[in-house]
Amino acid sequence: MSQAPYSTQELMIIATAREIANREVVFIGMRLPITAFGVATLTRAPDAIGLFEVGLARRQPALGTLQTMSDPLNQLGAAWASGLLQVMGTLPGGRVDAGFIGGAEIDRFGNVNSSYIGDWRKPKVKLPGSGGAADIAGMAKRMVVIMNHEKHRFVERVSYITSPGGLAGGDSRSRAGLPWGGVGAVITDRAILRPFGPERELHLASYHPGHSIADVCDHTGWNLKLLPDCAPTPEPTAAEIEALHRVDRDGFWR
Amino acid sequence: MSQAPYSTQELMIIATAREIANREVVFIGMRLPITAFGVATLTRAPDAIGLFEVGLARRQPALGTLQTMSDPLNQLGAAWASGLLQVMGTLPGGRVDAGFIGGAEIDRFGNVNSSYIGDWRKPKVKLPGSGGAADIAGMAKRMVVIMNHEKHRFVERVSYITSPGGLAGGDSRSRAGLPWGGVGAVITDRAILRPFGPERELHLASYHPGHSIADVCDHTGWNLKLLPDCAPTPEPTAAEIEALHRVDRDGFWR
Amino acid sequence: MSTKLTTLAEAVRTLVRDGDQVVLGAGLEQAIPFAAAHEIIRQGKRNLTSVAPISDMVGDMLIGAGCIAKVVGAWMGNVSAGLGHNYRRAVEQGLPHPIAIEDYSNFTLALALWAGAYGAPYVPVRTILGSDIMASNPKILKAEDPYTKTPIALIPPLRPDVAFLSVQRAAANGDSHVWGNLGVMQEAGMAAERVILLADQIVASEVIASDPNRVIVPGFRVAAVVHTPCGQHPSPLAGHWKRDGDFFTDYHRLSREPESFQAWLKEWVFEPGSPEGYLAKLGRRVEALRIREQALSVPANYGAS
Amino acid sequence: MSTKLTTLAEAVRTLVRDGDQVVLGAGLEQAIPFAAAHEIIRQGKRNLTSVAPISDMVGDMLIGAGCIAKVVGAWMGNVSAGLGHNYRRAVEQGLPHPIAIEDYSNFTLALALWAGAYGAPYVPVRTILGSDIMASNPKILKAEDPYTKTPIALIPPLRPDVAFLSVQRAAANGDSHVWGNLGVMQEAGMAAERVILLADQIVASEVIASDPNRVIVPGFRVAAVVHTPCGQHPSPLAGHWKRDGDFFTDYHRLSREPESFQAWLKEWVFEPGSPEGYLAKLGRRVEALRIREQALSVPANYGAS
Repeated sequence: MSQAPYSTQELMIIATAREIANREVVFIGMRLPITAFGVATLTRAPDAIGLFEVGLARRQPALGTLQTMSDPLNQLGAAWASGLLQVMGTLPGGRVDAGFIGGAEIDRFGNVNSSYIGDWRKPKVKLPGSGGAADIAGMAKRMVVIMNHEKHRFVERVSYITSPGGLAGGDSRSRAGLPWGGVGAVITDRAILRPFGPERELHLASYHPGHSIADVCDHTGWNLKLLPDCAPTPEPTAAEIEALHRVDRDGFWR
Repeated sequence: MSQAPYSTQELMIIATAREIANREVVFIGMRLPITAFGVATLTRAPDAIGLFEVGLARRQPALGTLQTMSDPLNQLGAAWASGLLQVMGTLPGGRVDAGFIGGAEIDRFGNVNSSYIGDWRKPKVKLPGSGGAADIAGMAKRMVVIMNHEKHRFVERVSYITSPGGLAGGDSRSRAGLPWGGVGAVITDRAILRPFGPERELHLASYHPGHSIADVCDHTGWNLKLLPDCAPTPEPTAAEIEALHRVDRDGFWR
Repeated sequence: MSTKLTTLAEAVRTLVRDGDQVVLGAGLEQAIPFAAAHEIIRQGKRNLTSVAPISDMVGDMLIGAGCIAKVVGAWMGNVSAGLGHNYRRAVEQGLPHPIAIEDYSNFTLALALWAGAYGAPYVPVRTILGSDIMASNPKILKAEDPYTKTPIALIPPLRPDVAFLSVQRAAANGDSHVWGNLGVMQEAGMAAERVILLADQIVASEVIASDPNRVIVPGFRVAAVVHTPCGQHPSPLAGHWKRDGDFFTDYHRLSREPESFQAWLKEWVFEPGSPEGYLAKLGRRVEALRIREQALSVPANYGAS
Repeated sequence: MSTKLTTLAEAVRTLVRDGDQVVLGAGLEQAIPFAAAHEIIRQGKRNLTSVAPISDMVGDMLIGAGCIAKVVGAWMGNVSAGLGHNYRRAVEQGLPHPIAIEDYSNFTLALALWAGAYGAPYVPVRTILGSDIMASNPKILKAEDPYTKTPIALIPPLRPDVAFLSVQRAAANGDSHVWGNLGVMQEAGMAAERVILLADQIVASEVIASDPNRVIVPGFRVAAVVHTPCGQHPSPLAGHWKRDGDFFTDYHRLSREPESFQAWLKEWVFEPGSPEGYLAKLGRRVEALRIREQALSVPANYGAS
């Protein structure tokens, strides 16, 4: 393994930024996706809009590292400061191209759990809950999940579906009444997974430099299949790295 | 008939002001009720709040004569400038004590028509429509109707119920699903009518100075019955007249 | 940053199609984008549906000019002067052609736009129970509240094709500030497929970004920004323009007969030819409407450090 | 004009009752009225229901202090530091006592408050179809949209007993200004029976009236106004106070065990005894959080003549 001029998290940020096309309206959560949004606005997506469920929209990320979406730095220079309903209402309104969420567990159809480990009636672990994740998963045109790739987190079936991906696969998502959306990508510290085939099961799309297909499969709790064009994740370009360094001026992600 | 030191409209304004108790939240339409709200805030109701369906709340009326609720004069010094939904939402929210409306026709149960004369499928006259009147009639804790008292306007049955009063009388209003509200008073240029008895039919509560019971009944299109304590409308007090002159500084209503 | 600035003629030509549902009166009695109505009439758009809780004379004018096939609303007339003569002629006599009416109350029309804006399948409501609006508008369904087993009315969503919004100031990127009573501007702007801003002033984007809470419809929902000083005349605009009451009264008198209405249209819509021509025709009258009093909002600080 | 100014102790004593549904986190991650939570703990209120989309450590603290019987919300933890230890202990081990959970997503909780605010019998929604929130919250009903015959979820209204709202400035009459992201402050304030403002600054009513569009919850909905400078500490307040990140981290560490949490409560809630005592204990730390940068909103003119 050569000494890469970027960290794994920097690679994840750049991979996330590549999921944002120009002029898209995207729901960004905290931390990694905010930085990715900044990289996107400096590279392929100068006119992208970032939304925050607390009630904000921005054209560029805040100047500095945020602890929360409501930090004064994130209010200053916002493009829109409003209520949760107005901003999150753009999701069922059909105006949101992509949304970025995390979670504690994900299954082979991309359903995400951030609520309860074990039976919700008597949980082993109480996680914080949905926040806006369920709404983003339900109504963004596509959702991008960002998680660390560990076998006990990438499971055959999550114990509680907080945020629907493909539900039971196939057309089960649309049969549940969700008119659009679903998983666009799952970006991990080892790989990128994408849904494929009639069942829309998550497949390995690419594995990061320094990782192998076998390594990724070993860390996945289901029998991970490969996309036909499965390949190494493209290295960050010089322009992407430069943009990332401009956004992450404190070097938080190095 | 003695020369009264006030006009009929001034008497109507003062009678309308008497319908507002202190701290009440009231929906005021244009013209006469706005002035009445001003008189109320200067007399019995210094902490009353006036709402406007365009999206405004005021603690005092604007300084000057308005053409519309949206005149810049009405925006200046408002207590709240917001949307129609937020302000009118206080009606179904159960926060509005009284609302003032007008109309082209009213019937003996206090239903008001401001939409169509004749069959709505092929109307003889197309009136402007509800505006916010239907919502106010439906969901203010009580509505006060202000109209000129003419026989062809005070009818047995309106041709179209824009704004429900007592509907068919008795409990028909609550059976229709309206959980509260109904007519508090009908204030005309001749008299004040109020609902009475189990049927909540409009009865004559008082007749204005210069008018007689017979005169009022002659101008009513149904067999108008008298409230047990029917009496002349109390004359404006000196304090009321003074307050009115302070509010109506241009003498619009003299 | 790409600019959304364009001309009114271009915006109406490219963004309004025959048959569209169009919102012109979202601010209710202020900020009515009259200039857009004039351009729609000049370009001869047809079979439009007018969507607004209250249509002051802007709706009446479009009906008389033959642009409107249907009115979706709660009130149409001439707020300070009386009934709308063209509206009455169309409904009562089918002149210049018959129009359909979809009746709402103000609140239920606002709810329909809210549902359209935020993707609600419908909104249940009680305010119009007992009203004949439930009878004359077949889209409003009677139902039972499954929680309380009491009667409710269901209001389906409205998603207009185009919303014209008059605002005090906008930047080229589509962000804008509007103040005073807001009517249904936010719901219409979030619900419409295409939003066209008529901006009294064009300002630097920093002016808008200095106060993001005053943004009602964010720029990413805006298709075009048009600089139309006093483009809401004769309606008022908080802090910028007084209402031209005489204009409404004159219109009321002249629209009483079809012939005099046509003369009015010629004088005030066709001959001026553009927002600039209209302003020029108003001449010194417009200066008397300009608000000079300064009653500035106490600023809010958005500093972060 | 009657004043609504009072002390926090008096407001909590007279306006919060055991068993009440209480909103404390309507601004989501800013403007969290921590001072009110401290007073609720000091007065030993019991069996409260916490209502909020997101409860940063304010909810965790109330649970640990034994004030909460039920959580109605979408997320509870420590936004910048991790899971909520008291929340976990209560749900997983019933310590200090078991609590019930009513699960929502952020958007559906906001809709429930919207419905409560504006008297909607319920709101139909699609965003949480397919989520197990539909299973674990029995109040959310599955239904069919009568217009499209597709599945929908019904969200019934929430009408909290009390909403505490932190605002930048308020007048004695209850009118106030708040800015930055607004979360569900408007919906909570319009839905709650009793609204208590925690105002960072008390200003003349003319300051508020200078900008009526910045009023989110009008004074007539407000029961009490309390002057609590920095009463939202350690959460931030746009333009006024930065976030005290270390305070969240310290709390996270100290709340890991019940004993150290009790010590934390004693040090930061009981011993300070009042908002003033708390500020005094923070001492110079609070000055480091004060925002000094001036980034003022460009004013809006409300002049009329």
